[in-house]
Amino acid sequence: MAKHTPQFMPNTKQIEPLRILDENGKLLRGETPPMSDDLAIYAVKTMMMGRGFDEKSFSLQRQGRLGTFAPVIGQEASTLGPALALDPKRDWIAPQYRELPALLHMGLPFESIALYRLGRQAGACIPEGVHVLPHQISLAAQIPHAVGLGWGLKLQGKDGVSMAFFGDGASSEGDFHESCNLAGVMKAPVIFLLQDNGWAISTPRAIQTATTDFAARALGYGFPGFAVDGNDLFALYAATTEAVARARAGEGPTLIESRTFRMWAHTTADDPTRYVDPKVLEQWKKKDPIERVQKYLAAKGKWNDAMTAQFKEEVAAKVEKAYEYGFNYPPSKVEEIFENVFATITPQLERQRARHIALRS
Amino acid sequence: MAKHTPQFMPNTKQIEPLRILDENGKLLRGETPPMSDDLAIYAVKTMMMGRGFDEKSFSLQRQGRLGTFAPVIGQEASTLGPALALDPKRDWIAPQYRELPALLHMGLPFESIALYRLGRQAGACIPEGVHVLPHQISLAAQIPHAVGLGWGLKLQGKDGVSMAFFGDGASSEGDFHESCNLAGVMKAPVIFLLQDNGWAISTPRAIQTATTDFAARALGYGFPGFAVDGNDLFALYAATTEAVARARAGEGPTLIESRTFRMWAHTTADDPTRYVDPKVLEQWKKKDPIERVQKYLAAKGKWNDAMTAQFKEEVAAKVEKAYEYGFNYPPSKVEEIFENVFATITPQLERQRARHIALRS
Amino acid sequence: MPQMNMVEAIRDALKLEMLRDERVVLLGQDVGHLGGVFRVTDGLQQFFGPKRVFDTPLAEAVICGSALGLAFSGLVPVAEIQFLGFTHQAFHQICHQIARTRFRSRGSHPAQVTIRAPFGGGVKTPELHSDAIEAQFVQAPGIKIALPSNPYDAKGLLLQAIRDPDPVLFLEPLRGYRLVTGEVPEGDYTIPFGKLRVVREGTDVTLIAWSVAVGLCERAAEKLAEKGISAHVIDLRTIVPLDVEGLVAAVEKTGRAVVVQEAPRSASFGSEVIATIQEECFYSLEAPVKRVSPPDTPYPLHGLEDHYVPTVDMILKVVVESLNA
Amino acid sequence: MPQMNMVEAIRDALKLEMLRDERVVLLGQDVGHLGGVFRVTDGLQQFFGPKRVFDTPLAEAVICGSALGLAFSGLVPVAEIQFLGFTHQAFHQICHQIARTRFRSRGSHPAQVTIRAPFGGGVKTPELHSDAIEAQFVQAPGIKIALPSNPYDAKGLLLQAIRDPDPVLFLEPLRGYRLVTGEVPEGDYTIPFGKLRVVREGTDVTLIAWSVAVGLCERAAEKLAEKGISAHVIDLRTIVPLDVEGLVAAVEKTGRAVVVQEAPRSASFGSEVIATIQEECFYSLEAPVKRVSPPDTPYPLHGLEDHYVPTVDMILKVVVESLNA
Ligand SMILES: Cc1ncc(C[n+]2csc(CCOP(=O)(O)OP(=O)(O)O)c2C)c(N)n1
Ligand SMILES: Cc1ncc(C[n+]2csc(CCOP(=O)(O)OP(=O)(O)O)c2C)c(N)n1
Ligand SMILES: [Mg+2]
Ligand SMILES: [Mg+2]
Repeated sequence: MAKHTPQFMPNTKQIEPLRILDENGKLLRGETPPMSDDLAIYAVKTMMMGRGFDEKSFSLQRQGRLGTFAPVIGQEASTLGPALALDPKRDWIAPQYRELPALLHMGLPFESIALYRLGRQAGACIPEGVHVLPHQISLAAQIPHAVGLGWGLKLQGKDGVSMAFFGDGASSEGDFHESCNLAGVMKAPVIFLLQDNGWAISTPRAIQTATTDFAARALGYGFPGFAVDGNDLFALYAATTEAVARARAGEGPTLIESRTFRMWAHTTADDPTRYVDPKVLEQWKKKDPIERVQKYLAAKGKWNDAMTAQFKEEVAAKVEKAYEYGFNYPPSKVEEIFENVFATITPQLERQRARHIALRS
Repeated sequence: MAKHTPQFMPNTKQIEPLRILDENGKLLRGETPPMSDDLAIYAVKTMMMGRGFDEKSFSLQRQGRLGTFAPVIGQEASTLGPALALDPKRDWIAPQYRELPALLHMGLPFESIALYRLGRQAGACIPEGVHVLPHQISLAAQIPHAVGLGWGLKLQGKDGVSMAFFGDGASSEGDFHESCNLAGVMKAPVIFLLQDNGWAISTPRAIQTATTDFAARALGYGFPGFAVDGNDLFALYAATTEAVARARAGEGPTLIESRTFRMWAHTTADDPTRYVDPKVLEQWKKKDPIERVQKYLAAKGKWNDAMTAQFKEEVAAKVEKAYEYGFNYPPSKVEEIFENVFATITPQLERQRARHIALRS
Repeated sequence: MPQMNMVEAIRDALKLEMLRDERVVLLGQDVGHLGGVFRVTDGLQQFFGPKRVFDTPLAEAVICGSALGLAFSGLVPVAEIQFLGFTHQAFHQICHQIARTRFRSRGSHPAQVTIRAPFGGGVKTPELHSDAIEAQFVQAPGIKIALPSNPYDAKGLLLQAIRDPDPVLFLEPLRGYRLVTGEVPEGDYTIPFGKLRVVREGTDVTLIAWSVAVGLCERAAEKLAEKGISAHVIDLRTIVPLDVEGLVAAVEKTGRAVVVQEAPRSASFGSEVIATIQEECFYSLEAPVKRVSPPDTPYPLHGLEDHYVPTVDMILKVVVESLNA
Repeated sequence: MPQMNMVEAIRDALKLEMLRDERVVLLGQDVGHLGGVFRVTDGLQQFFGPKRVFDTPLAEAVICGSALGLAFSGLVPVAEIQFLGFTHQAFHQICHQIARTRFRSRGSHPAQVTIRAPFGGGVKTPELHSDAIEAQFVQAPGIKIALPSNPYDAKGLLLQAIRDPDPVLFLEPLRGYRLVTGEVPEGDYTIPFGKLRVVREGTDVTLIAWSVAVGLCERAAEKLAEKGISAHVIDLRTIVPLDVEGLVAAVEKTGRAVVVQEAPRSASFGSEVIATIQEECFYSLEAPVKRVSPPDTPYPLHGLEDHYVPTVDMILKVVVESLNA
């Protein structure tokens, strides 16, 4: 019998990601900077804020003063680059849990994040006007919300775009697939921002999926897939800017695969030395996403080490202040348990409240 | 800013499916028959059995004597072609609900199917030695089972392959995605047999997904995807045979997209005249999957109209007999509710049984 | 007043509310062009256009999850899940996301989302179409659950559900879809959540039910009346919130109670009703409160279902037990 | 006898059973190389090799669904879901597939599958890690549910679970993981399902619990003893099957009962316990059976959790109420 070959054969090797800035902060041949120096400076500062906040939080957590959280260290460009392509006034972000710089760009205040990490219900509230969906723990569960949100904006004739962040791990969940497929059908203005940081806790990418390219999944939903160097702020910004333009123009979603690396532990509860090869970690250190932009700006005389040191201090002070606020926040009250379960507490729950409080006092 | 293009751009038009036999039963240029005439005759008969059974069932259902079921009419080759590539002794099928010819090939007796359609618990039992997973109603839910089954056989050093059937509609479920991805990682010997019959009840393919090619989804999981003419028994058999060979050789899964058409109602509860364009139906009638093979055999002098008529009668008699058996099957007893909930009834359930029966008598 | 069956009453509510509030959109499998597999949404896509009524891909989790996103965008979605059993595919989206988003976000991201789904036995459907799994959602605080038993309630409760600022699971009894008809006012009216309905006044025993079991209890009450036994029948209408006061009053009235349901016995809403009665009006009870329900076994194939679901006869027997206790 | 904590006892059971029965395989997120996020499976992949212990992609539905397929192939899978809350992503696979496959196939395709998952409050985990949702699975007939409260039971119940021809949900209390230690025999032993354990004999009031709440009840009993009140404490061990006879005997002994649980109040397993007691030994009750449980609200962020979960003090108050009733 004659041999017949499947029309779709998997790549044997990963496709080259989009790169604009090399590891030394130099523009790659033929590339022009996708953003102004001012925006690049803002980006450096925002990334440093994210890193500074997480460094401080990590040490507080180790002192037992905070709950578990997922530090962004190493993924600052991967999260902020795409967010910079959004307009915080009309666009939205549906975060996973490791996107601090992106959330800062959208306007979420340090104080709110500090409260959340302190396990305070008040920290769960997303302030009015901040276009960020609620903190999410259930992996991939926010992706359908991002689709509905983008689709709904479009139905109402608004030109907003929604961006869902999620990890290589989360991309294995059914919610990812159902969301991409629906967004394709509805041509919803959604950016699927898949951060492949090499790990889902201790599970390496090779066990997460056999595909060479997450971005290839877009073909199965009928929209474009873009693989991007996840430590290259410029590449991420450029790719996302184009995706946002398409989405706003009614051309539907884009899947962006950002190839980055988780430089710290998964969360404060994790010990990555049990599974991360120190050599690989060392290699990624050389690709630091913040330093790269700093070098780019330095070469143009727009940034220097003194500025780094000074801004670090500024961030430290801001973080300090945010946690001060958090630590001094009025203590939790049992009544809070009953708030925001429903718009108005039901008589049934009111009975339970009375009973619960009586038994506790 | 320079323009950057996503590496993965969706096709603008559907890829040509594999075809071997044309609509008039002629081999396409350059093709050789993938199966012997004897096997083709067996296939014609098995497809006719499937069609005959469903035609009879449909009329019984309309008389109110049967529960709802999903007729295979139009998809006989799409279901049997892939199944023929399996070895019923070592391979397995995880069916959706519209694969009667495939199940007959695997050895499921007419009597069992008749009982199931009559709503009898006894019809739910898959006879010993028949390598078919239980009847499934929950769409896509059987796909993970097929993956686990194939993977498990491989772990035990057996060379069996498992094949999951599911529809274009079911392919939108998260279970499809999670299953393909896991199978890719484990290189499990699984064939994902996606029957795109144009509809999920009243939902057309265009609303089911925006992709041109379901088969392209395989790339996102790192294995081959094969688009096949779903009314061409030879093409289906050839493509699946190659996929089975790869799976047995330890090379992992294949996704096969079978492009066919649902010629009858979704189920006996459905009225397709509300949504199927009669012109399109007319076009597909010309592509009848059984006639095509009959013509092929007729040209070789191995089949004729008299044989068709005679075998139809044989099938009718067999179906009659199966339903006779079903109608005469001893009446359901209340005790059956308590059977096979657990391997051994628990004392708790025994109490409930006594109570339930007492209240009913 | 026009006579309507349940399907018509629900369609009427959807249409009215879509006319009144242009933020309301419908989505689900086959709800658009076909008008739903039970024709509940028949004609609505044609009437309101394809930007108000959406056929979706076959994927329950994203139907529910995107409904929440639609709500975040400012719309008021009403999603249909073709059969309640298939909410299990969307269980995380309903219980963890839709039910909790108000609490999770401390009020900043509520979910004005309605999820409709038919369920219940007696109409010879395939597996998983009949399962009465309402209690599973009761353990997911934050979502309200309405279970109308008749066309009038269906319309009024659905109008309330769509307008309710909280998410609502709206469960429609398959058996009552076309069978039960009744008078339904033409215009707008709502039925508040958490207020049970006294179906029939009585003095000897209280029959407690929701959804399709209410009809069973009514028929049982008629038979009991023939024997000179006066049954007080209540329809809970919503199980979240539960009308605890109404329930207590109804039980105290007779001192005897029987709960009737289609769900398996253990950890069902029937269990909750008994627990509540027991805690709240223990001293008024003259006999143990009993359940009439299927046992803890899966819903069987349709050839067996008549042996599985509660019957009027079972209710009669249990009432007699209660009276003799 | 060696002292073990819960994590060690569970690991010991897994290792023993994998040695005894080579069909046993483990799968789940991070269970392999890392040995689980709580180190429950620490060293097992290294010991048994990568063909017995599998790290999987992050996808609960296919972890559970493929476990069923592995069972169909002749293996005996033990799947871990990282936190019980995430079984919701696999709810359809657990409730519709694993729990029902024996019934659906009339015995031809049973599921010897164990699903392990930790849960429960008090350790300041993120959202959805603490939720006590055991009752939702009780409404899915066909799956057994074991909830050990101590290392000895954990080992014996897990060995029983893996060998049980029926599927078992094995729920491990996070708070007890490392905190609670106890003597655990080295070799093989099983604890039968459906037989509760009398934790402490008493005569005045019966405290009923499972999982981590058993420890709470023990502490409450000690305090009560100081006040001269003798509490009878029972640990249900499995809630499916429920030891109805044992429960009835334990309640009849004292005529008063209090159920303690971490799940929200309504339609919980506590409701079932009360309903069962009420139906089975109504006439022995001297006071209404009460629940000590969180209210019908979601599990809050960790800054609030101490206000949410039951405490020893709450139990004491409710016991006093019961005694005064
Ligand atoms: C549905 C669900 N399953 C499991 C978990 C437990 N968990 C938390 S983070 C994590 C790994 C996530 O990996 P990835 O998506 O790659 O994101 P990353 O942490 O690398 O940023 C797991 C398994 C969860 N939170 N939600
Ligand atoms: C999980 C789930 N959702 C919804 C349904 C209801 N339903 C039964 S068949 C069907 C359409 C299936 O379409 P497809 O997968 O293309 O298979 P086909 O009927 O065309 O063979 C739907 C929506 C179901 N059975 N299971
Ligand atoms: Mg990751
Ligand atoms: Mg189809």
